[in-house]
This record gives sequence, C-alpha cells and structure tokens, in this order.
Amino acid sequence: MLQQTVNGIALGATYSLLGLGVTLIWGVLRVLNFAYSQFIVWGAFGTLIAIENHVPTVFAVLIGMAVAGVVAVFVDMTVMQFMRRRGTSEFALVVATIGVYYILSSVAQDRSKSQIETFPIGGFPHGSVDIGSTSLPSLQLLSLVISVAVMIVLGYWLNRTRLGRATRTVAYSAPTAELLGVNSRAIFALAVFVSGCLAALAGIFNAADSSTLSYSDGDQLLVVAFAVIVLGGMGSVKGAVIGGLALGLVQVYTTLYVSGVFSNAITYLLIVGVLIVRPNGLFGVREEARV
Amino acid sequence: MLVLENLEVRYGKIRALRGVSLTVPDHAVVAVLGPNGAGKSSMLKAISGTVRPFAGRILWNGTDISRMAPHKILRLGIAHVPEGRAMIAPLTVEENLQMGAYITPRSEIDDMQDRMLELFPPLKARLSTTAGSLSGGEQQMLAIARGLMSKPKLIAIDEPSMGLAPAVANDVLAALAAIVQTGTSVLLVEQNAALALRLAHDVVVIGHGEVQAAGTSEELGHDILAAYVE
Amino acid sequence: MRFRTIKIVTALGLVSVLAAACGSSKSSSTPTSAGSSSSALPATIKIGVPLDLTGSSEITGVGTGEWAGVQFAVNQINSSGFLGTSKIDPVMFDTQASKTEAVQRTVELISSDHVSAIVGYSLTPSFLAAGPIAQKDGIPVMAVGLSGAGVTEVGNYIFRELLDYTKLYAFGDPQFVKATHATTAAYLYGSDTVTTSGQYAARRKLLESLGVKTVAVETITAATTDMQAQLTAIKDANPDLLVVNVDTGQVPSVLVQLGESGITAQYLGDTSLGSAVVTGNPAAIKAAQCGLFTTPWVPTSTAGGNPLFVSQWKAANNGQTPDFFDALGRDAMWAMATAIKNANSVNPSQIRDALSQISGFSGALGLYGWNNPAAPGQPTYGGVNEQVQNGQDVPWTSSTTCTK
Amino acid sequence: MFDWLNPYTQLVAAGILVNALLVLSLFVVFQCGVLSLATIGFMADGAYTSSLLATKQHWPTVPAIAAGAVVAAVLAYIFGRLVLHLRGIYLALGTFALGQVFVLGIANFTWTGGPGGIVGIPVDITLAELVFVVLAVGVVFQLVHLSFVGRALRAIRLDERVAAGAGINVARYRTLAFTASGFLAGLAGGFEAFQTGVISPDQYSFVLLVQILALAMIAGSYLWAGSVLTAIAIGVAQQYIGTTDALAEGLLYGGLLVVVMILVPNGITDPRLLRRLTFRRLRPHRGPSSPPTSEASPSGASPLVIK
Repeated sequence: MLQQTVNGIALGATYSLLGLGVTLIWGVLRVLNFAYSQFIVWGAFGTLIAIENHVPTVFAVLIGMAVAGVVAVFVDMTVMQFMRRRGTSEFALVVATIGVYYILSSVAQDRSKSQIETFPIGGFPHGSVDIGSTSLPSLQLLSLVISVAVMIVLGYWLNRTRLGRATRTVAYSAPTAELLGVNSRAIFALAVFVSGCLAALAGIFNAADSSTLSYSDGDQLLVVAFAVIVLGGMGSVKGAVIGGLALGLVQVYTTLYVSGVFSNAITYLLIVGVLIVRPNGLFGVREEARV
Repeated sequence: MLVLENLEVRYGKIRALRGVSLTVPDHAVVAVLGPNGAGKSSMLKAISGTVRPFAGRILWNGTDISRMAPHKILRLGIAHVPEGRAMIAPLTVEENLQMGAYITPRSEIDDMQDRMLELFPPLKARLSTTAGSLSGGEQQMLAIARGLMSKPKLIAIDEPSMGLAPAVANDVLAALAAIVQTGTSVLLVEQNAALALRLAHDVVVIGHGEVQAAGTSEELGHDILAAYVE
Repeated sequence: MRFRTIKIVTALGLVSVLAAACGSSKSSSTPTSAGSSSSALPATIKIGVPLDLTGSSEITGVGTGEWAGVQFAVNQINSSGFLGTSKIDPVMFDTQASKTEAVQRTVELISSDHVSAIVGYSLTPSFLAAGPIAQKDGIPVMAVGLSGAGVTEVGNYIFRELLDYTKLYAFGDPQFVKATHATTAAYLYGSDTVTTSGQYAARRKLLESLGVKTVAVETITAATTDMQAQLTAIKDANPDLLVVNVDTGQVPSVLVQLGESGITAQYLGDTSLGSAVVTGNPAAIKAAQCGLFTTPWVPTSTAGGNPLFVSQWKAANNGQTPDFFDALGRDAMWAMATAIKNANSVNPSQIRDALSQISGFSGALGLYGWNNPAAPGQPTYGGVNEQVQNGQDVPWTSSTTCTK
Repeated sequence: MFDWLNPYTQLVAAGILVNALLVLSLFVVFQCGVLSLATIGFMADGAYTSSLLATKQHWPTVPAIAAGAVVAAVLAYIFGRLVLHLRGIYLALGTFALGQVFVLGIANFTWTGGPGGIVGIPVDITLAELVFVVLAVGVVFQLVHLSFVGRALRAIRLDERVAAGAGINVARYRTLAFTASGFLAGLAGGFEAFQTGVISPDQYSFVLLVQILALAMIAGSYLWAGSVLTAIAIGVAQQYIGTTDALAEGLLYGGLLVVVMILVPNGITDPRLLRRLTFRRLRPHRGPSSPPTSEASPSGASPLVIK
C-alpha cells in the first residue's frame, strides 16, 4: 500500500513535467497545442540519435531538449504567429495545431519506419532507492526532483524576475506588454522554447522508463498532460505539479483497486468530470490570476 | 519633436484617419479634441505602433517610426497610456510599476517609483494590491505612472478623465501638470474639452478622421467649447 | 482506377459535370487472369497480398517483414520455373490496419483484379472483416500472420500459416510447469488487444488445469508505459511463474521494469522474446535472462527447409538473418504456389482442394502440411521451446540450466 | 439501383458517403460555434448499439441503425447539457475527452466484445440506401437552414451575446445542435458497421477524427452542401492518388488543416472569402480587423485576451 503510493508519486513525477510544459504554453499563449505530443517525440528522438552517436547522456538529453524547443519555436513562429497576427479564432488555432501534430507525427513515423526503437538506457540512473520498506526507482526519483526543481525555478522566474513579469504581462495582454517595451514575440518564443524543452524532458524520461521509443509515444502523454492541467487548473504552475502527482496516484490506485484496464479511461473521465464540476481545476486559481 | 504627415489609418474598409498632419514640439502639451469615433485613439495607436498606418509618415526627431514595433517606439521615448487604462489585472500595483520600468536602467527604477508615488499618493497604500481591484481613479493614476516609469520624452494619454468623478479627474489633471514641469511633452486625447483646455497650450480638433481646426487654446478655446461641448 | 472513380461520382449523382464522362467508361477492368485454352496455367497468376504495413507502431515490422518474405518467395518461384512458364504476379495492398480498407481492398482484389487466391492479412481484426468476403466468393486465402483464434472458423476456403498461439502454449507450457515444479502463477497481459487477452485466457485455463494456482492477474493497455503498480502487486503475490502476454512493442518496457522490480518468478513469455524488438534491446534482453517461451520458428532451427531458407535469405539480403515474419511470408506464398502446381489450375476451388491436401511441405517452419482432418485449414507443425540465456535464444529442454 | 457499378466502386462510394455524414455531424455543431471533438465517440456509440441489436437481439438492419443513431443522440443530449456550458478551448478539451471516454468504455466492457469488438454483423446495406439517407439528411439541413432555427444557429456563431439579446435561447440551440451531431455520427457509425461486418474499438481513432476534422474545416460552417461536396471531392481525389503511405497521408491531411486554417479559417464556403476575391485591395493591414471599439473588448478572437 505504502509502496503503491510511492509508485503513484513516481508515476506522477513525469506527469508533472508534462503538465508544466503545457501549462506554460497555455498560460502564455492561450493555445491548446496538440502538436505538443510531437514535441515530446521529437525531443526524445533527438536524444536517442545523440546517444547513438556516442554523445554522453547528459548532453544528449540537452540536445533532445533543444531539438524539441526549436521545433516548438519553429511551429510557433510560422503557423501560430501568422494566425495570431490575423486574429484567427482560438477554434482555428486548435485545429491548426492538430494539423501540425499530424504532419510532425507522420514525418517521425516515416523517419523511424514505424519501428519501435530501442532507447539506450545505459547512461540513465537505474536501480532503486530504498526508503524503509519501500523502494523508489532512481529514474523516477530523478524525474521527481527535476519536476519540483522546474516548478520552483518557473515560479521564481515568473514572480520574481523582470523577464518573468514580462511573460505574465504578455500572457495577460500582448498589446499592453508591447506598449511597455516588451518584445512580445521574443517572449512568446521563449515560453514556447521552454515548453518544448519540458516536453522533451518528459518524453526522455518516458523513453528511459520503457527503454523504447516510437513515433506514437507522445499521443498518450499528451492526454495525460491535458488531464494534468485540467486537474491542476490551466495555467497554474503549482497546479501542474500537484495535478501530475494526483493523476499518478489516481492511476495507480485505479490499477490496484479496480483494474489496470481503467487507469487509461480514468484519465479521460477525470478531464470530463473536472471540467463539468470545476472548470478552473481542482487546485486551480481563478482565471484572472493565472501564471 | 513628433510630426505626423498625412497619416491615414484603416480598419478593413473603414478609414479611421484620412490624412492627419500635426506637430508636437518638445516640452509642449498638445490636446487633441473631438467627438467619439473621430479617430483620436487611432492616431495614438498609430504613433505608438499598435496600429500600422495605411499611408503617411510619423517622424520622431526626424526618424520615421511609422512601421516600428511598439516596444521599439517606447525605447525611442514615446509612451502611450491607452484608453481603458490597460491594467495588467493579475499583477500588483508595484509589479505594474515595475513593468512600466521594463526598459529603464535598474539603478533608476527605485528612484522613479518613489517619484511616482509622490505624484500619485493614493497608490502608496495599494502597492501590493492587484491592479484589477483598484478603483477607476487609482487605475488611471497607475496607468499614467506606469507610462512615466519608462522616462519618456513624450507621453500620449488617451482619455484620462473617462469614467472618473470630477474631483478625481482634477487630481489626475494636477498630476499631469506636474509632469509637464519635468520637461516631458504630453499628447492628450480628451473628449472633455474643458479639462483639456486647462492644461494644453496647443489644441487640435479632429472630426471624421480629419483635422478640423488647430491653434492655441486661447485662439480656439471658446469656439471649441461652444462647438464640441454643450 | 480512373474510370472507377468517375463512376463513383456519377453514382452519387451529385457532381453532374463529371457525369458526362460516364458513358465512355462503361467497360472497366477486364479480367486478365482468366485461365484458358491450351496450357492449364496462365502465363500470369494473380495472387492478392493484402498486408498491414502501416498503422500503429504496435504492429510495426509485422506486415513489412511478411511482405519481404512473400516477395522473396515470388522471386524464387518465378525464377526457378516452379510453375513452368507461369509467373506469379502478387497484387499488394497496404490495408493500413483498417478494417474498412481491408474489406474494400479484398473486394477490389476479387472483383477487379480477379485474383486466383489471396496470401495475406497481418492483423486479426482486418482479417475477420475481410475473410468472410473471400469465403463467400470462394477465393482461397492463406492467412499469413494471424496468431488469434477464430480464423479458419470463417470457412473452408481459409487456411492459416501461423498456428493459433493457444496451440503453442499447449505444447510448451506443460513442459515448463513440469520442469520448474511451479504451483503458483501471476499473469500480466495487454487487455486492449484481442490476441493478447485471448492468449492470457487460454494460458490461464491451461495452467490451472495443470494445477497451477492463479495468485495475481494484472493488466496493461497500449497506453501504459509505467508498470510499477502492476509489478508491485505481482511481487506481493510472490508467484512461481510470471506469465506475460503483451503487445510485442511493450515487452521491452515490461522486461526492463521487471528487472528493476526484484521479482524472481520464472518468466513465461511469448514469441516476442525472440523478436528483434527484444533481442536488439540490450537492457531488455539482459532482464529477460532465463525467460522461457515457445515459438513456431527460430532462425537456428534445422527442421524442414529452414537451413536452406536461411542461407538463401542471407545470400539475397547481404548476410542478414531472416526474422520470423520473413519466414511466415515466405512459407505462405510457397504453400500457395505448391497448391497451384498440384491443382495444375488457377480455379479457386481446385486450389482450395489442393491446399487442404498438402503434406510433407518443406518450409522454413519445418516439414508440415494442412491435411489434418481434425483441424482443417491449420498447419501441422509443432513448436520449439526456447530460453533466453546471456542475450541469446537457445533451445530449451527440461535438463537445461540457467542462472540469473 | 447501382448494380451496374462493380462491388469495389460501390464500397468506396459508400465509404465516402459515411464520411460525408461524419462531416455533417461536425458541421451541425460548428454552425453554432461549438468545436466538438466528440464525434468519433458518438460514431462508436451508434455503431455498437446497432451492431449489438442486430447480432444479439436479431433486429433487422434498418431499425437497428436507426436505434443506434437515436442512442447516440440521447447520449449527446445528456452529455451536451453537462459540457456545453464550457467555452472555447475548455469545450474542445471536454468534448475530446468525452469522445474518448465513450470509445474506452466500449473497449472495456465484456458485453461489447471488448477489444475484439463485434464480428458477424450482417453486411446488407446497399449504396442506394446510403445515397437516399444522405439526400434525406440534406433536405432536412436545407429546411433547417431556411427556417428560424437555422438563422438562430448562425446568429449564435456570429455573436452569442447578441443572439441571446435577440431572445434566442443559446443553450437550447447548442444542445439541439450537439444532439443532432450525435445523431448523425451514430448514423454514420451504424452504416459503416453494416458495411464491414466487423467493428472494434481501435477503429474509432484520433487519426480518423483528424481526417474528418480536416474535411469539416475545409468545408467551413456556412453551407451544409459544402460539407457533403468536400467529403466527396476529397474522397474521390484520394482514389486518384491511389494508395498512399503514412507520410503522404499525414502531409496531405495535416498540411490541408494548417493551410486552410491559415488562409481560410472559416472554410471555403465562407461568404466573406468570396467577397474578398472581389475586394482584394481592402484587406486589413495590421491589427484588429474590426473597427476599434474599446481597448478592453473581450474579443473571443484573440487567444491572448483574458475573458
């Protein structure tokens, strides 16, 4: 029981990372980005290719993050920025991200020949850390540490730094931010880049956990990310971490007490249920106080 | 010195400005008067880069800024306090002020903030309140103070008196008068002509997107009051 | 293709402009394979090859491998003069893991391409949708890569190249239970795939009939990447055997996380332990140490025509070892060619009859046939027991020892 | 009626018409400004209901398909009332998850056949029946379009608050549209099931949603006939292109979605698009395309304004 709770937290750690990336994009750009699932995949593939070319793991991870960040920025600079400038409806933006998702996904599928690739995990932490009678896999422990660290850094950055304030201003109103001297496009690009990096990080942890990687791995993670931000309140940094951990626990307890079959369905049920009952998320803040 | 040359602004098929020319000299207060929908706000938006002009030029100390991004124009010294105050509601008053000083050198920010709080005393007590929960008058003060935090050479203010009680409007006006003393030019857009005339040396009247009349407040004062204000 | 398309539009009666083009396109595809006059076999024998080449990554490599095997066989058959001067012309379609696509393509193969037989299908759902059409139209089918139950039950025109996996387990599992003296078992299976859930049910029934008590049953879905919760529950149940039937693509994850979990139960897997997804994954194959499985085929098998197949394949493919799906595709097409030769006809019902009488077929999967009257349409080969030892699959007998 | 066509052509034509029904199912909600991603879920509901009735209760085909559509409509009504109060992206997300819940639910019950689905559904739908149904649906759409209901739905899309101010019960019309969307999707699902004879949960996939969505977005939400014609035109075009690989398919549909959203976000039947072709010079330059009202206007158009 205690072990299963630890399992839930371990599972939730990666979910939190996912949620942080989406919440940042959502909070700043107000875009529900389906292409995010492919940022996850492209980032992980970037790391895979780097590792295969004998780049040390730590640098390979950084390369993967940069790849996803650059892809995310590229998509934003081309498709999204163009649409934003024309004042396209959020409706059309969502659909465009679905289109981008499909393009990126089919390219990844083609490049990987639809194969499930082996993700070398030699350079990642393995084994587990025993705490009393429970044990926590080192990989998940690392991912937990990183997501909490990212939460703290993001929180500090957004609330305590000049650039963070500018980001929140852009998130609230880009035209106003521009009037105050903020280059809103640069801020958008920065937020999108960071969000892409976080997507990659989550994808890399996921790949290392399963030692495999395929072009479709991001799909389920995207749904998880959506569930996390709905649970935690869209646009809330703290909520993303809490939401991630909560979802991990819910999934593990569902597996334990109901069936592993439903751990997937419960994710969607949570999204629908929370949206119906508390559209601002279980741990969410009011719309005005986002990011 | 700010010079507008035949400025034309369009929104789709609608021509909001149809060739406006005017000059704002250094250390001057120019009031732009006119009825609702005359194109006053569009003019300010064009100056600050929020809207790209369809035709014409905007020269700032000889530089053409008519196609520049707003954040670059601010760096050249033109601040724009838009209509409706554009509060960043989720940020606190202090954070709003800090945002106003986004381009100001770090060493001068604290000093600027102290001066703004001196200029607008009601803000002092509300520094850690979110801007969204301020009263209309306080929001207007914050908007102007935020605009001044960037130490502009010219500040363009859109309808500062809108929605304010007369007493509050007077306070805001008094603060504006103090700004002028520091050497900052003011381009003031107002519907409340009586208020504007008290502050401005020069007056431009805009109607239907065109300049209807221009001159000093003494020259135009009575006519304007008669024509545009009951 | 072009003419048919125009007719669709016409049929819908909604694009009147194009309707004018209809009159000129009344005669669509003409039968080309209609076997005729003097020679018993036509110069070209069309055989439909519908395979799932694309779709989800879980089925990846299956259809492409099978297609490579089929092409390999066609080249051999055509260049060796096995069918005299007649050549086999495989009509390939990617059914994209879609039932609709499988149905449409099967109808097209039969009604437009007029194929004499079909060698294909990689996924059970695609086949279950399309198979009845071939059965109804009397076109013999050699299903290539289906491991699920209910295939040959569609009708007497349906044959399968791959054994129903429950038969494999009936062959291997009793030997494993006996050798390990196991009395308890935990099961981990993929609940959202019809094959894996079917295999779990069959295996559990089999093991319980052997007196092995079920102590834990855990499920995962294709979306599951982290199985700590399931593995913890299994560890707590402390079984002698851990029986795993999940999608091939997920086996590496299961193995790696199993390796970290401290579970010591004997691993009973499936053919995926011999697949490239696992053998090519250093972390997975290491964690699979001592894992047991039964498979219809291993590259090192010396049964039937396998040594010859492996050497010929290597010669044709830069020394690459064939994989299971290559072997399946190769045998399926060769079996169909053998039936056509024996029937000396491209008449579908005669091909069917010839298929049902094949015996002593020397294929990659051994020396076998489809002539068992007790199991019509099913191949008669057995299985091979294998164990993972130090990163390799080795043949297993009850006296084989293995240390973790 | 269409016996002169070869069976393959009939099947392809029928498949295209099923797609047309699905596109109409999206059209009917888009028409009143609701981005619903639940269509595939309702399709599954309709397909399973009708297939279960036919295989387990031995209902004849036509009543079974009708019942499937009705059940999908009822589910749409119930859940529509729950999620339709959401706005914008929240609504998109809610309907997306809702659709998935239906599909996953079906996959996880034993009486639906689980992951294996249902085998042995009678294959006895003719192309003529399907053509008739699509035409009948078209007639209904045309009647609705011309009626007060049609005007109300369009008014809601243009400006919800103005519509509400004009006395239109926005919530009721949205629920109505959502219910109709469920009905049409259920109908499409039923027809497809009785054509392939086998259904399983995996076919109601996100990829299918993307493809239908692409068709619907290209068609736009102005004319129902646009939806039908787009589905047919692209279906036919695909037959010309022939078998494509995953990459070509992804680039085609994904690219179409992106390009259409950039160039004609309201679809090719947008009346403004047609007008713009004649008034090319009057394109807006930069900034809002509407006249300046006030700085704080809560334009739903900009994703950056907090409402």
